[in-house]
Parts: sequence; C-alpha cells; structure tokens
Amino acid sequence: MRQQDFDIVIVGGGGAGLRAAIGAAEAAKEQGASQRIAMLSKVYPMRSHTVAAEGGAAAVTSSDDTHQAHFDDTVSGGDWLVEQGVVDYFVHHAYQELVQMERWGCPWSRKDDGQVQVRRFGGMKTARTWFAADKTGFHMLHTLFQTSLKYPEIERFDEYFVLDLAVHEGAVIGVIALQIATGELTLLRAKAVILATGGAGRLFRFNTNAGIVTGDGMAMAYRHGVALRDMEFVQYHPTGLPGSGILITEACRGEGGILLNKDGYRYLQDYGLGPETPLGQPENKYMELGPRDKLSQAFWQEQQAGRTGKFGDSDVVYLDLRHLGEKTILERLPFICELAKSYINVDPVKEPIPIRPAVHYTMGGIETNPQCETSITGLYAAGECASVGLHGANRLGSNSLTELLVFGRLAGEQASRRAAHTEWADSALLHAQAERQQATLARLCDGNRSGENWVDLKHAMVQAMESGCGIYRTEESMAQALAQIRKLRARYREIRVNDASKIFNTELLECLELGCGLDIAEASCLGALERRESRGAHQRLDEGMQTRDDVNYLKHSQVFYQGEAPARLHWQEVDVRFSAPAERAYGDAGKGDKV
Amino acid sequence: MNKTSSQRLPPLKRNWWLKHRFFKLYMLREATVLPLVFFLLCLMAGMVALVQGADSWQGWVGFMGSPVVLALNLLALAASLYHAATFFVLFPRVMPLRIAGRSLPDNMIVAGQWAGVVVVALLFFWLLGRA
Amino acid sequence: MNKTISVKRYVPDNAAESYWQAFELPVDDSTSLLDALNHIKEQLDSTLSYRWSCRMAICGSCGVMVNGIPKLGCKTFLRDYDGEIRIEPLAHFPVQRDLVVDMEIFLEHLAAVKPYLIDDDPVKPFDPQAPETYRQSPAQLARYKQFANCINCGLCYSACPQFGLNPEFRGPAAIALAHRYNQDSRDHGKKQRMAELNRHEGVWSCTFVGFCSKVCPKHVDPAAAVNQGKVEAAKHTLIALFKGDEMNGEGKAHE
Amino acid sequence: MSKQAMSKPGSPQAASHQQAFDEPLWWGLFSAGGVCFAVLLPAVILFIGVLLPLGLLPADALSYERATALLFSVPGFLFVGAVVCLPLFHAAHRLRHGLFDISVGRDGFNKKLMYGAAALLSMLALGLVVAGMLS
Ligand SMILES: Cc1cc2nc3c(=O)[nH]c(=O)nc-3n(C[C@H](O)[C@H](O)[C@H](O)COP(=O)(O)OP(=O)(O)OC[C@H]3O[C@@H](n4cnc5c(N)ncnc54)[C@H](O)[C@@H]3O)c2cc1C
Ligand code: SF4
Ligand code: F3S
Ligand code: FES
Repeated sequence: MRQQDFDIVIVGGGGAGLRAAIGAAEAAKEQGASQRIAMLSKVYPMRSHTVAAEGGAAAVTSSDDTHQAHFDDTVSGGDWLVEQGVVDYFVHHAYQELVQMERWGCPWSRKDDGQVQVRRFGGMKTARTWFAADKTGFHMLHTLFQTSLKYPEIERFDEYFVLDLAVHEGAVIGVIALQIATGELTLLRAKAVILATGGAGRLFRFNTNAGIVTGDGMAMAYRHGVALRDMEFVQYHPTGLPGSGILITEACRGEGGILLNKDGYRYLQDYGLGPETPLGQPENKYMELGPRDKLSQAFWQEQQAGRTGKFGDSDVVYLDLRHLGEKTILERLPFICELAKSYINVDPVKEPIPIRPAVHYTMGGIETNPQCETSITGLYAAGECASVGLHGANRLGSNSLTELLVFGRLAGEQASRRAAHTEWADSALLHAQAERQQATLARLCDGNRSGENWVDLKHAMVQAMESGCGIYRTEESMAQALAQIRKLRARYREIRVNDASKIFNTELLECLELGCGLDIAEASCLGALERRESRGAHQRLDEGMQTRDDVNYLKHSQVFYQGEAPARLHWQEVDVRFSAPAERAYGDAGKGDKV
Repeated sequence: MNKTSSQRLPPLKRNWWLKHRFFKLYMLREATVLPLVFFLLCLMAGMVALVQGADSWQGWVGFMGSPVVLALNLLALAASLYHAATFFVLFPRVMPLRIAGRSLPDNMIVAGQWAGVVVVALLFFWLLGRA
Repeated sequence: MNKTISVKRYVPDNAAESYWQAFELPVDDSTSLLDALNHIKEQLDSTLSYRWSCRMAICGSCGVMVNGIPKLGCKTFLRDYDGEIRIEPLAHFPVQRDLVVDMEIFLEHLAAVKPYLIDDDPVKPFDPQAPETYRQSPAQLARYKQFANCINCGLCYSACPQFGLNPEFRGPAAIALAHRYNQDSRDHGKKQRMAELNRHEGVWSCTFVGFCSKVCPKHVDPAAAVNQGKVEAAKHTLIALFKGDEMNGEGKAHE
Repeated sequence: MSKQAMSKPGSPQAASHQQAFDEPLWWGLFSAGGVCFAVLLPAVILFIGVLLPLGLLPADALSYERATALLFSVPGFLFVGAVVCLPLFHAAHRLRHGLFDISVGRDGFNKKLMYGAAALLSMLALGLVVAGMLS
C-alpha cells in the first residue's frame, strides 16, 4: 500500500475544497511555513457539483444595504434555527470573498459603469446576489480551479475515492483512498483533514443534484462519531424540470418570471405571499420571490387541489418568462433557454416552462464549531457537507455559494494553523485501519458470494425518502421511512458487486456511495420523526404540529452513529444571542420586519 | 498522479481523413493548392516566354489552349472559388472586426470579401475585356 | 419504443482486446444517451463503466463518440438517431476501460498555458479590509466571455486531427482558455502565456480544421481562439524583435 | 506525482520549451497568400488561364506588346508578388501541413523543402520581371 505524507489533506474539489486549498496555501505562506497540501476528489475538480449552480452568490454590496439586513434575512429564512454568531461572521466576510473571486478573474456580470451587477433572489430583502449570467457556480468553480494551479504546494489526487478517515484517540491522522483508475489503495497521512464533499441530494429520487452528490463525507465523519446536525431539513427547490429534475434557477423569478397554475392564475397570492406584484416588477420577499420552502409547499397545496397541469407523468405548474422579452431572456438566462429546449423541448421565449419542486440542498450536515472544526481534533468540514449553522431550517438561495468561499477559506486557514504545530501519527496506526478497508472491499467484490443487488437497494432508498420525507411529512410516513431505511441498512451488509475488475470499477463506487447514503438517510429520517413541529423546510401535517414550537424545538437535532444499532438523537441549544425568534412572514404580512 | 499519463496512443493512421465527411472537405480545401500550383507554374512559364520574345509568347498561349492544360486550369478556377468560400468564412473568426465595441456581423464581412472578388474581376474586364 | 445501441467494451484485466456489445432498451422522446447508459448499468449489465455527473451538460464528464462524432452523452438524444447507434470512448485519448479515457494529458495542456489571472503589479492590490474590484465594462467582458464558457469536456481534442497526430499539441480548449485570459482587460500575463503559445506545439500546430468548434457543446469556438492566438503570437514576435527582448523562457522574473 | 510536476509554472520543462519564431513569418505569408488566392486568383485564372487561350478576349488584349508593357513595369512587379509569390507561399504552407496530415516525411525536412521551393520560385518570378524591365 502506498503511503504519502501531507500537512493538510482536503477531501473534495468543489467550491469549498478548492477555496480551502487556496486558503491553506496562503495561510502557510503567511506563517512562513512550507506545507504540503493534498486535495482528493472522486471526480476532476471542475466536474464537482458546484459547477451546476446557476443563480448567484450573496453579499451586502450596494450602499443602501446593510449587514444587519443580510443577517436578518438569513436568520428568519432559516426560521431561527441558525447559529447567529456564525451568520454574523458570514455576512461580514461575504463581500470580501466575492471581491477576491473577482480579483482572481471570475467573470461577474457587470453594469455599464464597469461595476459588478447584483440581482434579486428569493428571501433576500434587497438585490445583493452577484452573478455570472446564469452560470455562476460554473464560473466560480473554474476560476477557483484555475487559480489553484498557481500553487505548486497544492497536489491534486483527481479521481481518488476517499473511503475512510483514519482516526486515533479522538484526532484525525489521515485518510484512506481508492485510486479509481487502478483500484489501488493509497494512504495519506495528515496533520489536519478538511471534508468538503458536498451534499446528499441523491438520497431522494427526484432531485436537482449531480450523480456524485451522495453524502460520502457526511457518512465518513458520522461513522467516526461526529454528530450529523439538522439532517431533517432538506430543501425542495420549487422549479425543477419534470422528468430529470434539472434545475431552472431562481434567477428566472428574480428577473421577473411568474408562476402560474394550470388555469393561468398566480396562485402564490393565496399562500401568504401576496398581494400580487405587477408583471415585470418583481418585489423582494413577495410572490415569486418568497422563500423556497413556502413556494414548494404552495405547489403541494395546488397539487392536492387538482390545479396542477401534466407534463409526461409529472404534475407541474408553469414558470412564465415570456413577458421579459427575447432580449432579456437570452442575455440574462441563456443557459435556462438551452436547458429547457434540450431537455423538455420548450422554448422559454415562446412558452411557459413546466416545472415542479425537486430536492435541492441538504441544510444539515457534519456538525462543526464556528471555526469549522468538528468534534474530532484536526478534522474540519466546510461547504454543503458541513453544518456550521448558517442555514438552519431553510437555506436562502445564493447564500451557499458564498458559504463555500467564506468557510472554505476559514477551514483552510484553521487547518494550516493546526498543522503548523502538530506531528504526524505513527504510520502503523494508519496501516492497521487501511487493512480493515481492504478486507471490506475484498468482501464486497467477492464474486463467489450471492448477495443483495445495489440497484434494488438504491431504488428502495430513494423511494422511501421521497414518500417519507417529502415537502409535507406525517408521523406515519416518517416512521415508515425510518423503518424501511433501517431494514435496508441491514440488507446492505449483504450487498455484492458483480464487477470483479480493479480498473475504473464504477459499480463498486455506486455500492460504496449507497452505503454512505443509507447511513445518513437514517439520520435524516430520525431527525424528521423526532422533530414534532413544523419549521422551515420541515413541514408536518400532523395535528398540533403544523406550526413552529420554540418552547420545545428551538434546538438543533444531533444524530449519532451507533454502528449496526439504531442511531441516537440529541438536542442542542441554538445560538440566538442577537435576534429573538419572531414570526417568519413574507409578502405584505412581512412588512413589519425590522430592517 | 502516477496515473497513466505516460501512456500515449499511437498517432492517427494516414487515412484518418477518409472517415468523416468534414475531414474530406478539409482535405479538399487543403488540396485546392495543387491546381493552384499548376496554374502558377503555367503563369511563370508564360513569363519566361514573354522574356524570350513574341514567338514564344504565342507558343505559350497555344500551350495554354491545349485541352489538358485548359481542363486543369478550369479546375484551378473552381479550386480558387472553393478556396475563397472556405477562406472568407474564416476571416471574421480570426480577426473579428469591432466598430465602437460591437463586433461586425460575420456575414457582412463575408459579403464584403466576395464583393472584393467581383471588383477584381471587373478591374480585369476593364483592363483586358475591351479592345 | 425500443432501440439498440452498440457499445465498445474494454476491460483490460479481463481481456486484452476490446469488443462490441449490443443492448436493446426502451426509449422515449426525452431519453438521452446518458439515460440509456444508466439504464444499461442498472438493468442490463452493471459492469459497464463510463463517466457522468451533472446530467445537464455543464460538468463536462460524459463525452463519448457517437457514430464517430464526439458528443456529450447527456446532451445527445436517442430521438435524433434512426439507424444504428455506436458508442465508443473519446478518440485520441488512451482508453482506460470501456468508455473511460485517460484525460491526464488534457489537464497537463490546460495547466501549461497559465490559465489564471496574472496581474503582478496591480494598481490597487487586493486588501481584505477594504476590498475593491477591478472595473470592467460589459463590452470588455464580451471580448472574452465566450471563451470562458469552456466546460473542459475534451470533445474538441477528440475532434482535432492535429491533436490525434501529435498529442503534444496544446490543443483547442487549452489555447482557448489562454486566449480567454489574454483578452481579459484585467489581465497582464499575455507575455508569459505567449512563451507557451508561440511554439510549434502551441498555436502553430493548428491547421484550422475547424471540427473542434463544430463539436463544441458550449459554442466556445475554440478554432477562432486558436487562430486569433496566431495573430497575437505574430504580434508578440514582432514586438519581441523590435524590442530585442529575451524571448525564450518566462519573460521577466515573474514567479 | 508526474502530473503536478509537469503542470507547475516555472518548472524546468517550461523553460526548455522552444518558441517558434519562424512560424509567424510562414503563417503571415500563408495568410496573405490565402487572401490573394481568394480575391485575385479567380479573376486571374479566368482571364489568363481560360478566356485568353479560348480566344475570348479581344485580339490585342494580351498581345505580346501589351503583355510586355503590362508585366514589365512596377505595377507588374507588384502583380507578380501578389499573384505568384504570395500564393506560392500559401501553397507551400498547405503542402507542408498536408504532408504531415498524411504522415509523409518529417516536418523539419518538408518545411525546408516547401518554403525553400516557394522562395526560389518567387525569386525567379520577380527576377523575370526585373529582367524584362531591363531588357
Ligand atoms: C442545480 C443547483 C443549483 C444551485 N444554485 C445555487 C445558487 O445559485 N446559489 C447558491 O448559493 N447555491 C446554489 N446551489 C447550492 C451550491 O451549489 C452547493 O451547495 C455547493 O456548490 C456545494 O459545494 P461543495 O464544495 O460543498 O460541494 P461540491 O461542489 O458538491 O463538491 C464535492 C466534492 O467532494 C468530492 N467528493 C465527494 N465524495 C467524495 C469521496 N468519497 N471521495 C473523494 N471525493 C469526494 C467530489 O468529487 C467533489 O469534488 C445550487 C445547487 C444545485 C444542485
Ligand atoms: S472548447 Fe468546447 S469542446 Fe473543447 S473542451 Fe471546451 S467546451 Fe469542450
Ligand atoms: S480542429 Fe484542430 S487544427 Fe485547429 S481549428 Fe480546431 S484546433
Ligand atoms: S453529465 Fe455533466 S456534462 Fe454530461
């Protein structure tokens, strides 16, 4: 088994991982230290899911905007389940990070005077979302990747699948990875490790996420005893394409797109988001620019009332952009046109786009403190895989791209500082753990064993999650889902890979990802079942649980892994030091919000 | 790392361009220089003849009229037009012309170049077409 | 409706030679080639290997040859094919397994052209305490925007015979990326990049075949970038001649 | 490790890369020749290569006297440059690359052969004009 030694190992080459790598490299330079940084990713960095983000990244930009306003939007958007100290740090560092991106060459869209342009986004009081046409994530990821090439100290391990962390006496000592091209195991000894492995949208059948978004990093930390926090909060995006789930960005509504039911009626005014804003004059926090959870819930209500249309076998409502005119649509939303034309054969210039909600974002994740460190010494997490406490019960669109930057950098700097005064652990310790991994892999791929088929298990999992933990949830549906997931976890122990080849064995990877998925699905279901209230993205239909209950549940859920035994749940206090919980209101009802 | 980056494929076989229409048209474009070279050599022969005197010159005109030579030069004419058609569309992509920050539409540039061909032909008509 | 697609298989630790395998599967109007491959993997033969991720034509993973033409699997729809559909790994790259090719050389080429903003002596250095952006007008942005849309899918390398003939050729996407930065009003690294582009394996290997731009799924027009790069390289040479600069290597001590 | 090592700026490899300072010259001649080939040659071939031998031009349009007067002059010199020399370099460039395309010979040699031939023929052509002007 090959072993290599690094000061810092970063797992994940998406926005968070790349920003962490650059942050660590810069921090090392500042300390006058020479540190070796390894960045592993199961796909080439520019394939990471950040590439798919369309809409934009938020930061207080214009002179009439304030940090307080961004703070308030984020806190109320998250239904007060956020760490307010973290949000405070976030809003104060957002702008400098976006400017830093600009300095690295990110092609932000511009105003005529050459300054960066901002657009409106759902749940944000003012226009503060920076964008690069409708390919913001794409441009950010490529800018970060290309910039990372400037740093020789960042050594990339592309297409290495990280199997496990090596942990000894409560401290991380390295990672164990599989080189996908050869099937060889590699040991990376490290003084600090950063997880930046992204979300877990693929737990659900219908989602906007890329195929690689399977929650691997969450499972790795979880299996070593780190809590997964607030996993019951899963964001449905109101506008996915029927069939594939491909995202139609919220920016469409920011630009003035409207939502219609099958009768051509702007139904959002019936759900506390009105009054109707005039065509072509979108107003923040009203109607189509309400937050995602409310919009997805409104869809569900319309569906129940039989006022949705049909596209293929999906129930849909309609996103109408036509009144924006061809020029604006093509200039501001070119990618959307391309997507709609290719994938459902609809030209947004001429027809409304049929859409439906789809799972989009994992609010919860690996619990970290405000410095991005987990309960394991030297182990950090940043990006969508982490729960640093920014999003609470519902993430606001365009906060997460900024999160990657703000907390990616912070994690990188923290890891660099720790590495500076930490020694490598004894190699023998790593080898022992790697041996165990090797045995597990060998068992998985043992062709002589009959066993469970990963395809069946995967379909059963996404089915269970969708029916149990959808836009609206009931005690019964969640209990069923949890029971099913636990059964599937037991069956997973007997899973078998047909492909015996060592080279680029993607079936093996699917199975490993599924194992991760099932573990965190249990955490997600358990959190959902135990949270007997409705808050943010977690909405119950059960009697007496349809509203927020701050007395009992103004708390983070923490789920702890128990091996083969059922996972355990704890509650954790929330940091509400700046802003006391208040009614979360949009439309005219939200007018009284303090500014 | 340590992947297989030292691995290199054997280079393409020499008949690669027969596999796809696009590549055949490319080769055709490149091959337009063959009849061109023939015509240029004819032209140079004409110049030699001109230096040698009136008889050689007449002889050369006769040579140019022989069927094979004439056929090849007709081919060269066709080649020059095909070359023009392929070359003109490349120009705006190699040198996008911008006027006041806006780039000129490609088809305008292409049309302009064809206008050039016509003007040159008219010039020749003016020079040689009238007695 | 059912359709048959033939896939070129190659699993080096099972057999030294590649072979063709045909699959019949149900398709409808919206079935992409990637959907079909996923169907094969889940229902028909789980040992088929290929790359994919975003399934929305933005991550650049899923390039394959469809009837001899490089395409993104997720942006190719079976509705557009009547006769036979033959799927092979991307041309001009060494095959690792099935539809998976070794992209390392492509990444080497990308990295070699210094594809990042170079501004060694900024008028206003970045200061996190008082962060300030550069100014860039929409017109200045428009000069390079198209070339910034490359998703690094590598289709253009499979399309370019000059890369097939000589893998040392930096190739269309890498040069387009270099050109993207050269055209960026904020950048001052053209001279450093020219040292790389003005080489035989830089812009000068291109004979404007143009197929790269034909197959590019993002309308980057790399052929235009490479050939505009020739103009730039020619200017660079002239300037260097007149100034008598030291012309090889990295230019000034920038690193 | 090969990957990072190769791709880093300032690596020894980068420094050993040779710039191709002759290529801009060949490409410049090729492009100029391409323009001439496209814009001038259709008319030239039409009139001199087709209409003249077919006798479709007025009798004295290119009589010996007229032809000499036209060609052995300063405009004639320029004409030869644009219609013969530059297109020769255009052709040489394409032939050189064409040979590479079909894997014939080595590029280093083909290059010398092609551009050398174009240069020689060009000198010959221009020399003829000068000779004509002097005689
Ligand atoms: C369609 C879409 C649009 C979006 N639009 C917006 C938007 O407009 N604004 C906004 O703020 N947010 C948006 N988001 C959310 C945002 O894009 C994501 O939250 C964010 O990109 C996640 O980045 P990341 O770096 O944490 O993870 P990712 O970009 O997902 O990267 C994860 C990395 O981890 C690696 N990895 C994972 N597992 C392993 C393993 N086992 N071994 C090795 N490597 C591994 C992967 O290879 C990858 O490199 C959008 C999300 C989606 C789905
Ligand atoms: S230029 Fe086009 S074809 Fe080439 S890698 Fe980029 S996106 Fe793909
Ligand atoms: S196909 Fe190749 S030869 Fe040039 S124009 Fe494109 S790079
Ligand atoms: S899967 Fe991402 S481009 Fe096709």
